[in-house]
Amino acid sequence: MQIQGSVTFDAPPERVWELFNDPEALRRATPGCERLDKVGEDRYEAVMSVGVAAIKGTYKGTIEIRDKEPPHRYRLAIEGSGSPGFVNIDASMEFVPAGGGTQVNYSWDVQVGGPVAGVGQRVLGGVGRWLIGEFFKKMQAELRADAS
Amino acid sequence: MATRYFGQPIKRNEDPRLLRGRGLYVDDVQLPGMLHMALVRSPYARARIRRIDTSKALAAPGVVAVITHADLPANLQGPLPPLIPHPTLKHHKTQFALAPGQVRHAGEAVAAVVAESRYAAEDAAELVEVEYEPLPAVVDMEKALEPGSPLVHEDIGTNVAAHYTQVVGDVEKAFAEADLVFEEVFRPDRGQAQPMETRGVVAVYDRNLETLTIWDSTQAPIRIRSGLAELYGMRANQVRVIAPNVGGGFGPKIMMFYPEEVLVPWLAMKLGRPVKYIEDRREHFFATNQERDQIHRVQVAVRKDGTILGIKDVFLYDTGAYIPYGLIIPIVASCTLPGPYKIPNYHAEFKAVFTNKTICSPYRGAGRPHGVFVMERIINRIAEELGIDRVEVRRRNLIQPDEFPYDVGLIYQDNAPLRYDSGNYPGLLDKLLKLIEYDQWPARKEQYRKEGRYVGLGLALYVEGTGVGPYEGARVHVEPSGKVWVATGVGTQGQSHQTTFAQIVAEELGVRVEDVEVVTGDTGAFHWGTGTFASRAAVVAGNAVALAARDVKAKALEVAANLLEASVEDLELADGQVRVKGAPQRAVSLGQVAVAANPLRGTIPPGQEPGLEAARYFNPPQSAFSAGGHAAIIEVDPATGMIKILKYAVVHDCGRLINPMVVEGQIHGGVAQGIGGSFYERLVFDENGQLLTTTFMDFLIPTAMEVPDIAIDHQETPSPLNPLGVKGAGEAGVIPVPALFVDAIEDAFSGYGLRFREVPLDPNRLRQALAEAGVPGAGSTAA
Amino acid sequence: MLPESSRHRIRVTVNGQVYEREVEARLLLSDFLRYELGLTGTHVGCEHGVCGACTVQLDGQPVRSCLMFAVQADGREIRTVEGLAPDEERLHPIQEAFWEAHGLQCGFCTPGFLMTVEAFLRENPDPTDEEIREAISGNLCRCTGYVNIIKAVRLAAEKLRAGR
Amino acid sequence: MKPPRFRYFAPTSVDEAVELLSTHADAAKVLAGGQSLVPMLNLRLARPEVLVDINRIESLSYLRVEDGHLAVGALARHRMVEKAPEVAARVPVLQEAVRHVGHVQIRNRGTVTGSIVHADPSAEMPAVLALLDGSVRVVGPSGTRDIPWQELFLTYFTTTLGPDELAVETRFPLPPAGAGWSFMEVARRHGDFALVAVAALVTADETGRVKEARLSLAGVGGTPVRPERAEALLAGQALEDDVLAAVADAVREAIEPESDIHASAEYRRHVAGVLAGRALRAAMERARRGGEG
Repeated sequence: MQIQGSVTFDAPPERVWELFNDPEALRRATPGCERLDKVGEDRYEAVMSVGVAAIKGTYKGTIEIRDKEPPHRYRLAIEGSGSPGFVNIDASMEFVPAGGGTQVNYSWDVQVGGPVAGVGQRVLGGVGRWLIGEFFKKMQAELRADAS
Repeated sequence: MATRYFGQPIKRNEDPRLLRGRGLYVDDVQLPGMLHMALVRSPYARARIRRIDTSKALAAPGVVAVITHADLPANLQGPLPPLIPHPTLKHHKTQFALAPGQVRHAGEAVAAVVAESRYAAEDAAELVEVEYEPLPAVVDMEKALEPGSPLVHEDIGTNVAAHYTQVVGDVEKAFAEADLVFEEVFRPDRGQAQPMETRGVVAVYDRNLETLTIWDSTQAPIRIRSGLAELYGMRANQVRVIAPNVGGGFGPKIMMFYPEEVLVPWLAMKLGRPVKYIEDRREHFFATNQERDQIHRVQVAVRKDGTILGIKDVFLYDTGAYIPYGLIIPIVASCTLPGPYKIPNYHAEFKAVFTNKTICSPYRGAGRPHGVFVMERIINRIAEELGIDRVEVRRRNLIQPDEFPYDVGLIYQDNAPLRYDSGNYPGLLDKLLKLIEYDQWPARKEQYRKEGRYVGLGLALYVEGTGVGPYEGARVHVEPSGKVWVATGVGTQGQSHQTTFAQIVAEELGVRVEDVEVVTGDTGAFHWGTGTFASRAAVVAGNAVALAARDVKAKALEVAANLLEASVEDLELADGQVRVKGAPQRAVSLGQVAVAANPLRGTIPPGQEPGLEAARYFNPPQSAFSAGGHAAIIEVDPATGMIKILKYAVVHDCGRLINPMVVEGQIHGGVAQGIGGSFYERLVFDENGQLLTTTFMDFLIPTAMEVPDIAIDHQETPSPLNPLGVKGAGEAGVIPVPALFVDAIEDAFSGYGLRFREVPLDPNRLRQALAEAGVPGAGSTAA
Repeated sequence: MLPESSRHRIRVTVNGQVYEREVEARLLLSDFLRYELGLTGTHVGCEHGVCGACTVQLDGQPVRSCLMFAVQADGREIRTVEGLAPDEERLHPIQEAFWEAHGLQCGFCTPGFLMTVEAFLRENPDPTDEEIREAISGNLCRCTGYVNIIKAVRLAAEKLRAGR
Repeated sequence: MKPPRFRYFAPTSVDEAVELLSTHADAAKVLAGGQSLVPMLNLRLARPEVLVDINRIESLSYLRVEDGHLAVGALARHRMVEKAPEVAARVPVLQEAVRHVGHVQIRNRGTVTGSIVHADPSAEMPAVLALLDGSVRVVGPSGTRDIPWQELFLTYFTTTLGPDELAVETRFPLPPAGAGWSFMEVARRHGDFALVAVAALVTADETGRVKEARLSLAGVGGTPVRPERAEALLAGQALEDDVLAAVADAVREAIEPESDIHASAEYRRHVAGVLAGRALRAAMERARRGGEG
């Protein structure tokens, strides 16, 4: 499943880059993220409770930031698994100057497996898109909160 | 004149129990102290297992045992035994009871949890921690053949399990001499039988008697019995397998072995308590065998009058992660392709390809729908290219009634020559055209078009190999009560054996059908045989029943001749009696004869066996070939791609009919499954081998709203190969449906140049194709 | 990690007989009928509310017993296939009709159909074929293609009307 | 497929239910008809620690026509709505829509309000709520409030209901007298979730032109959609082909459908336009007959 899009941030790429490398901001912005512990350079262990309505699952896994080219781009490699199945994400994030701000272009390759994939296909795309949208909204809020 | 039973639409003996809810399906077996098994299954299509930690699961409430591959005894650790070998099947890879360090399809069993209830077992299964190392999976069979593709079985260095070619005549010459040559590629996709009852196994071991009793929703209880005895190192008579009522089979319930069939009895022996496993519906989607995905690349050589000179079909068969069942499906597909047509030069070649998906084994039709789909699509292409009516093209290529036995020139799945025993294909076609009112169709279609409606007529013909060997047997036994008890090895999953076999016996012995009790699928009652599959039970077991009944009749006459002081020639069996012809008051009941045949005192003649009983076997020399034609009229809403079947007609020839009501029921059910496989049911895997359809919310079995009324006519060309003259009927209904379905849709839009090469279609695909072809209303600007 | 499951004492009338049992909250009504009461005529086909094999009547109306918990049936009346025939000798007219019309093959889905049809014909004693199709569309059958089931429902309606 | 463990409560009053929900908050789920929740429990995808079964709150089992609304209590089953004469007479589009919900066994158990707060974007009831500009009445620890549909649905299966709030009633404003209606759905099989569903409501003037038209769609995104521009286009128009073509375009612009294995986004977009036209025509036909079926 491919989910692509772009979001504009009201700050220069250097600042947005910083934000997208701040584990605390990432933790707060990630829907359902309960824990995000640094376990190595650009490597984190996470516990996330993700889902919609009653269909929630707790996933444990790792998040790795790869191929860093500050402040232009990096990749996020996310692997999580839990009783509803597993989620593997390979996300490319690009930070492009746009006016005075930054346009973040993202392309997420989301692979879902296990029970939730076999039952939820009807809504996985929409829910995935929504969750990613929520993440970027919250990151924008983080930026604003930081600025004020 | 005695009452006739054979050929009559008689009500079923099995029904009163089933109607009262008193059937015995595996899940109805409840034993004191019974434990329940749940399996931990891989969420990955291909992965190495790094570590399994069962400690938390073992500590969960109600848990009795948690088993991984390492806990299995040596005899259960290796690949499970192959079922049907073939000389060209070089890599006969088979599945494991529990995965040994690597999984090859999503849903493969990794660990087994045994607990006091299924609820507790599922709770604990969630606590088994498995650390996987996911590996790239191969899902698409064409990609599986590319260099550098991930390998399902690394040790063999290829994803090709087998490569097999059969050739009839001189295909190159045919193509050189042809007026018209063309090529097509056809892609039937994957589906599944989905009987309403999932699989289930219950086992109990008696330590004092050292006997193992197993209830199994299998189509082949005797083979399971023999195989398990061998696997566990027991005598065959220490193991009893009972396939009680089986809630639908349709092919996949014959397997040697599903992991659960091996695990449950072993656990029952190991734990000293009865163990039950009932597969749930979600598991069924990826743990029970599937079928149907093939890719056919076919070249055709034709003369300008429409006669076919040669066909070269090269295809891929997706076998999934293992190939226990061998090459039956692709061989049947190759052998079904020629159908009722004369194909003098034919090259049939296939590769069986491993992919990281659930195993394939025969599902009702077992390759036949593929062969028919390819052939009937070819015929339509010829009709279109040459401007000859599609029915006329068929007529010009049909095998004629005086050409039987007709040798197709291939070797069939039973390793015997593919030789049609009897038939009348032009007769079938004529009946079909009459039933669907083909002569009025052009005018009707024009009328529909005037009304702005897109309605098409599709038809398809097929020949079906049925009644394969090697053999079946039956024992017929008359009780002192005069009731007859019949035991045979084939199980029943709804095919009405308790009635049709009873009719055969009733006809021979002159007793009422309801006085004949037929026991099927219990190795404790009869322990020789192979199973119910491939439309064979009525042919192979039915004839064994008839032979045994005839022996009983002969014996009854002999014994009664003594009692009545008459000669055998003067006696007849009727109304439950043996009586003197023309003097019905001189009679003894069959029960009295049975008593006399098994006296407590006195003598019986030397050489005569005790009891009014006989067991016989029937070994058919080769398959018997049924045939049929289906036609349908289908309306399409081009704006939505939704369809409505306005009319459905079937003409069917399965030789002599034992019970027309039962045969028609088999056809109805097959047609419904065919409709499902043509428009509704598709198993969808993503590129990583995840099955996305694991509920009935996404795998769409037709309901009563989607299946039309079905008009049926019969033709009877008795088989000369067996005493009853019967041929099989179990799969007939499903075989031609995909072919006629797309034919009807193409006909509805004739003039737009549509050609469908894939099944199943669905509203989305159909509307897309119509939009691309420029059909009014289908395009994206339409309101 | 897992929460505790509560247990409840329930009193349910099934086919006219009162049963009192203690059940775990999560026990499905289908499993309660089959394993606690031994009424195995109610079959379980999908456990996600699509196939209709587990259809029983709750206070006279067909419902899916796999989508209810036994505890929810406390104080209610359940009717299953075992409660359909009037006695050991006779079948219910709907059962007779299914027999005569060959409306079943493997028999697994049959109890669910019978319970659906019984309620349907009470409400609509003289249905059209289209109404019959709609009424049974919540019950899947993989054997019969429905043709003979529809015939059986028609026949059952006739029998019931004649018996009135 | 057996549900995970949970604690079960069956309150007999709304207050008791709300108290339970306040106590257990996110850990609790309300069980009404259960036709969507129980499958998810059986599949172990939903795993609430507490179930608050409201089926014993008998006071919630009602249908009432009051102050210009059809008020549907939280325990009113689909079947009750399907068969109620007042629904047929006053809100016929709801009756037509409810027949598309599952099958009789589902409708005997499932509730209209439960379906709405379940917020499945392919479901029929939320689309009708949007069509009629309805609302849901909820009771929480701080009292009762009505949530209009626009504020209710957030996205797939997600509403603005608090975890301690109980939906007690759905309020469908009665359509104007003489309005024509239609509910049309394309689903893979009868009774399946809609690939696309369209509800239409039309009032006509004496000349047969549209006075007011409303459209509501399901299956075309995360929430039910009212295509406002399409509705505006219709005012004062006769339903000629060119008008309907423009309306179809406006409908297709207003939605953001997703692709799944049954239909592409493009298919849904296309069919939404097609069904909108068909539903409007059917509704207009009824409007011309003065709102008679």
